[in-house]
Amino acid sequence: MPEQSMIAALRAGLREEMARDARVVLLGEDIGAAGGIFNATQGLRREFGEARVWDMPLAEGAIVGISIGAAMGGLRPVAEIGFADYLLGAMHQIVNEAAKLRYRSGGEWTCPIVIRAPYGGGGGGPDHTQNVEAFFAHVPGLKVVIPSSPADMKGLIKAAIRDGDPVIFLEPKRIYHDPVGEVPDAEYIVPLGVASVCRAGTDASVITYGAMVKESLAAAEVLAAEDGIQVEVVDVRTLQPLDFATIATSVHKTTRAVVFHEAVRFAGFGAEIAAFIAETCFDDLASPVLRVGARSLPTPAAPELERAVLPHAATLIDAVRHLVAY
Amino acid sequence: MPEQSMIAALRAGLREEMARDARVVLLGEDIGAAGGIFNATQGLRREFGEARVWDMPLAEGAIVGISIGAAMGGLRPVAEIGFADYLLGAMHQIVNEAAKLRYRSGGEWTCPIVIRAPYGGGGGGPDHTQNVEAFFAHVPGLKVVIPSSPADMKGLIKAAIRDGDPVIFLEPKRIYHDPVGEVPDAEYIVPLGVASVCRAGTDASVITYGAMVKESLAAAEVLAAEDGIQVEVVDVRTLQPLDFATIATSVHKTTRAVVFHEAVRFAGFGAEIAAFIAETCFDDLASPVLRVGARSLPTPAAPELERAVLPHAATLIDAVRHLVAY
Amino acid sequence: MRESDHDLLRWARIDARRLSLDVSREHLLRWYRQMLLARLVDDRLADLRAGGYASGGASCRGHEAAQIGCIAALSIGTDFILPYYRDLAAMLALGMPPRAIFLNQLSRGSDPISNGRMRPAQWNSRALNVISASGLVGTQTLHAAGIAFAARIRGEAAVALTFFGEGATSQGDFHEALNFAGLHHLPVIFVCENNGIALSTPQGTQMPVQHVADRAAAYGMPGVIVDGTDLLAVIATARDAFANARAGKGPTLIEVVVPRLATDAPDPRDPVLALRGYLLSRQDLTDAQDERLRADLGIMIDAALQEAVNAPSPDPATVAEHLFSDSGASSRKEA
Amino acid sequence: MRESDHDLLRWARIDARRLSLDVSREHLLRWYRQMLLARLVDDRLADLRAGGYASGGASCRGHEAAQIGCIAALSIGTDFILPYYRDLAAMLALGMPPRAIFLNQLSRGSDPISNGRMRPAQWNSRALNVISASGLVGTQTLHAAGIAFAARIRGEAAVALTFFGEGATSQGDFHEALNFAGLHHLPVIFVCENNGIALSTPQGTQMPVQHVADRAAAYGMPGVIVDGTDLLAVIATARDAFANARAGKGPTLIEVVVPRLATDAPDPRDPVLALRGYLLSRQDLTDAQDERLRADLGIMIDAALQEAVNAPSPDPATVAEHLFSDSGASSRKEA
Ligand SMILES: Cc1ncc(C[n+]2csc(CCOP(=O)(O)OP(=O)(O)O)c2C)c(N)n1
Ligand SMILES: Cc1ncc(C[n+]2csc(CCOP(=O)(O)OP(=O)(O)O)c2C)c(N)n1
Ligand SMILES: [Mg+2]
Ligand SMILES: [Mg+2]
Repeated sequence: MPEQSMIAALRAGLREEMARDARVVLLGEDIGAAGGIFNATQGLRREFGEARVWDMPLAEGAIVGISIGAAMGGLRPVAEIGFADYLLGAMHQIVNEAAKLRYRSGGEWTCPIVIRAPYGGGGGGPDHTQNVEAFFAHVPGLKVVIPSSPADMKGLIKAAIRDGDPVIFLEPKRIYHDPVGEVPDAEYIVPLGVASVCRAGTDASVITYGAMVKESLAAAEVLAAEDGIQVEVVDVRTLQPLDFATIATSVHKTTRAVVFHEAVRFAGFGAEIAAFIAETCFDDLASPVLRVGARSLPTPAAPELERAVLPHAATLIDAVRHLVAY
Repeated sequence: MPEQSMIAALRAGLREEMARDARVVLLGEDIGAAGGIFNATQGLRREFGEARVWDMPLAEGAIVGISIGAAMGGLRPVAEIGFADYLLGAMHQIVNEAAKLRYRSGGEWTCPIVIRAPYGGGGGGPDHTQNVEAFFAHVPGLKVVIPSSPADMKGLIKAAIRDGDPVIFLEPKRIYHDPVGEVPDAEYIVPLGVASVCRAGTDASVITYGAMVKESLAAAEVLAAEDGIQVEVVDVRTLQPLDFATIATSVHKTTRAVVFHEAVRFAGFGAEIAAFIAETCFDDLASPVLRVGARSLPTPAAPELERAVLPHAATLIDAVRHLVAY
Repeated sequence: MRESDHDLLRWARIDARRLSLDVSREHLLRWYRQMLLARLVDDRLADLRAGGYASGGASCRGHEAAQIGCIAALSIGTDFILPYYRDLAAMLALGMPPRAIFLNQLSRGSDPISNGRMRPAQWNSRALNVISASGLVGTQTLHAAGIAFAARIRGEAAVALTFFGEGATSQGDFHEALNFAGLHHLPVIFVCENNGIALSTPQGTQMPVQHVADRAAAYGMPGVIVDGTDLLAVIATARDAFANARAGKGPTLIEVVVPRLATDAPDPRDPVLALRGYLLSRQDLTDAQDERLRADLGIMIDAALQEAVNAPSPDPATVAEHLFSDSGASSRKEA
Repeated sequence: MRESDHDLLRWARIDARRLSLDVSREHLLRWYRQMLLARLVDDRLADLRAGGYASGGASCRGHEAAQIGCIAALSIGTDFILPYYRDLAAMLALGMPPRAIFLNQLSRGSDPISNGRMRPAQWNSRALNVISASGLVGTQTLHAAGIAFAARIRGEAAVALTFFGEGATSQGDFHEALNFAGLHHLPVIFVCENNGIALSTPQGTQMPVQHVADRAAAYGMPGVIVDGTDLLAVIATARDAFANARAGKGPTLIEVVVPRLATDAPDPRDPVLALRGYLLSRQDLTDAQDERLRADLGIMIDAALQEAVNAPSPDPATVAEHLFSDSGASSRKEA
């Protein structure tokens, strides 16, 4: 199998779906000749023509609102928003319109759109690194997907495009180029709603997603080598639908859980996972469910400051040690 | 002490602060002669003049964005948004601008604005009843306040207006007229960040806020009368800052906790409270921390359907019984 | 348009010849029937609200000719309609049955507009190509641009017709929608039903220009002002706009100037009276025929209302339906 | 403005007499010094970026006269400036020291612009009344309207001057801001630095009108187009706009048409060369004086850069500062 980066796998997934389904069109700022800020759409206009890849005016609410209309008009729009922070300018269209169209029309109108956005840390400062997943996960009618590996990136974007409902597809931009990983040659999709156990373990479960999967795997190696602790790493892959069963099964086995994400810990999506575990696995738990996330601060631009706010492998290692020693 | 409704107490609070501080101005749609959709500002234009109460064009992003500018220009704007659902159209200004101004300017510019909005169930359907508090509680730089009684309404709006930072002030519209309650005559504020134990109890803690406080108190009476269960009801009053200590003290005493809000349970703010209790009070807990909230659906307009989606006293009673029997 | 302009405008100057419109008696009577139907249904809705049997929804009184004139120019089944809450007359003219309106107003389980899920008047009908209306003012303008965009890409003949009030033009969505539609010459018709007031806020407190149509130039599209109580003038204007849209000449912003009539008082600006007067003057209608028509419509409407009153409330067991598609791998349970 | 118009425009027609501008040699030399300073700092920033020592920020090359001309017309300390990332020349002209620019570009702990918290060029200075610039395109237009609104209510003389690119005008915020400012005749000056392109997207793919200024009419305000490479023309235009704003006559939309110059090649549209040519022609400057000025500025700039290079990185212990006010009852710990 060929090795690919996340961004190459994304591009390949977009390309396959565009080739498969003529209704798939891309909309975004500077995604045509320029190929997008992170080159996700590079070459796609040349391959599929101008009518399939649209450079949009600088207005994120419009990109989403027009995508919603285009979906009702029979297309399968994939909207790129340059940074997830810009999604805030489209919240009314996403939350009040896209999420509710099917429900409010008794199923008569639907909104099969994908809204893709690079997100999270890795430089950019308070308004270009926000972890926005909690906003969307709370909204009935939206699906929320966050890939962590090249193979998942490709399989999940394809599933998202084929899905009949609005999907918020958040791409951890700091790992666009790393990890590189094997991506199957044959056609495949990764279904929404199925978590992945990335590493089996017996002593503690780390429930995570996105860029923190890589950090978790790194932490697991350290904990195995230095402490003899075998950590099981569960990548939820989709926040909505959330694969409760896989999480519960893992915690039942390990009796200990840390929920780990890059987003601000306070009222972050990790609270849902932790609250779920604390309720459902109460009798299994040997120690409290811990959460590791960012401090309650904007993410500063200077690398030294960003590191002081966002969590990383070392933060997780401390938490797991604390948990096992509890 | 005179008895007042929530809406009357709110109006009284606005009025006192406008009288006290000439920098306080009100901005919103139809708040002048019309007095706002729920009459929160009725009579204030007549009393304070046109320059203090502004009917704004129909654009919520503009109401917030202009308030932000006005705050930097030396005013203390209080913006009314007709329904909290319309706040989605101002998210970029609230989250990317208001919340970050002080931080990004190293404290040189500040944003002392209050954004008030009626919110939650009680009729209105999917786009006029949303419980939006989780969106804001997750954002560092914002404060989030939700009053549940007339006395708190007045004391909290006054504290919010005097606060030096942006405050999202969410008013449970279904209880604007009920409960009616005593409101002190003398000048007072209710400080942000201090929870209130509304009812003392020994057997279980209900952590709640907003319109669900009344439901909790009703449930507590039923549980006391029918089951001999003494429930302690904690109204957090402000979600950010959250009074962790009062919550922990209560759970330490009762050993059992239910977190109860009207918002969708999944990834709601209750998850934060539940995850906090599950972590911090692990050794105190006799049973799992339960959460009661709305189903993962938009809130339909028909009363029969709304009741099927939103939680109420009966839902809480079931949860407490389950918990105590655990 | 300033508030006072409403008084300066001269209403009810209906005249097919002046417009060089070739309309038959059958056409005129069909439109008159639509106007009357809208008025009579609107009256019933007002009664229901006054009686406390229903809440929500807004009267279309005064807007009938404006709405029906635009609908008269479209191609039903091909074109898309993106209405707002005030567009009762448009819905009835399209063929939405009064029964549906009443079931919706009373939030019945068999409400075909939203299954009892939305407040009244958030119109919707897949069969009629009416896009489900949001309760949020202005958002549909972007959806209209998106539908027209899809039609362009798919090579379909559809035109998107969207309605909104003058208050809605204060929203950024309006700007973004007109910009995009103008940029790509999309087949959209933006109809602003300018009644001079948004809830309590007069136009002069919303915008610094006299006419909404004055803004069309900023988007490279024609802006047309038309007396919205003159059915034939609206039809002529809308037909031009549709012809342009279908010919690939792009969008039009039509400002239909209308009065917001009180529900109870007769008004010289009333578009129904105006059309009636015109028909009488042409001898296309007699007083007796008019009475008969009203009586027939009244009987039909009352039957529809009775049916809705008797219809059962929504079944809570259905509340989770239609949140997501349940097709394929991503079907799911409620979280 | 379509892309090709840039070529059609005739640059560098600076002439004080044509504009009836009464400017002294001292004024001209001060402005020329500001233009040169901006150019030389911009060059250093380009070097830093090219060398991988810094990321972020955008060159102001070609925009200098446009920015400096507007700043020349304002009253420092009274008026507010709401810039965007491209406004380096405006900041320098206001008096922001090159040291601050470099500390900011290198995200040093003593960065006075954002304490190392923002990407470079999100300008800010309380002392200079520069409002902290967002990284989000277009949002500041509403803040400018809000500041002017506060000035109106408080009876202060302040004018809000805001800058943005032509791409920013696609945002709904732009529409809402101009609508509000026009509605209440607020003292705001909206300056669109139209360089014909937004990242990779030419103006012709953003909007269907030739000039951003064509949109001013939709907001009841004057829209003025000015050659942004002609410093004196910009000054004359900006002075008129400030005079109107101060006289209570409301906002102006100024479109300064500018080239986006490549960093390395000399260009006939270069506003610095244009002003230099004018000064030489007036014999207000000699080649030798020009060389001397550049050398002096270079030395000063290099010292500032060196100081910034040597400055320490931000101290992580300070990261939580300035999230909230810590005054009063609501002071709080991090959640
Ligand atoms: C985003 C949003 N903001 C505010 C409202 C509340 N609201 C409903 S109708 C209305 C006035 C609309 O006026 P206009 O557009 O002129 O339409 P009209 O009712 O006069 O036909 C307002 C402010 C809303 N529904 N949505
Ligand atoms: C809300 C938002 N959307 C998109 C971007 C990404 N972005 C940054 S600059 C830019 C182009 C701006 O073009 P223009 O307004 O013409 O300014 P110029 O750089 O040409 O001076 C874009 C799309 C952003 N920063 N914020
Ligand atoms: Mg109106
Ligand atoms: Mg530009």
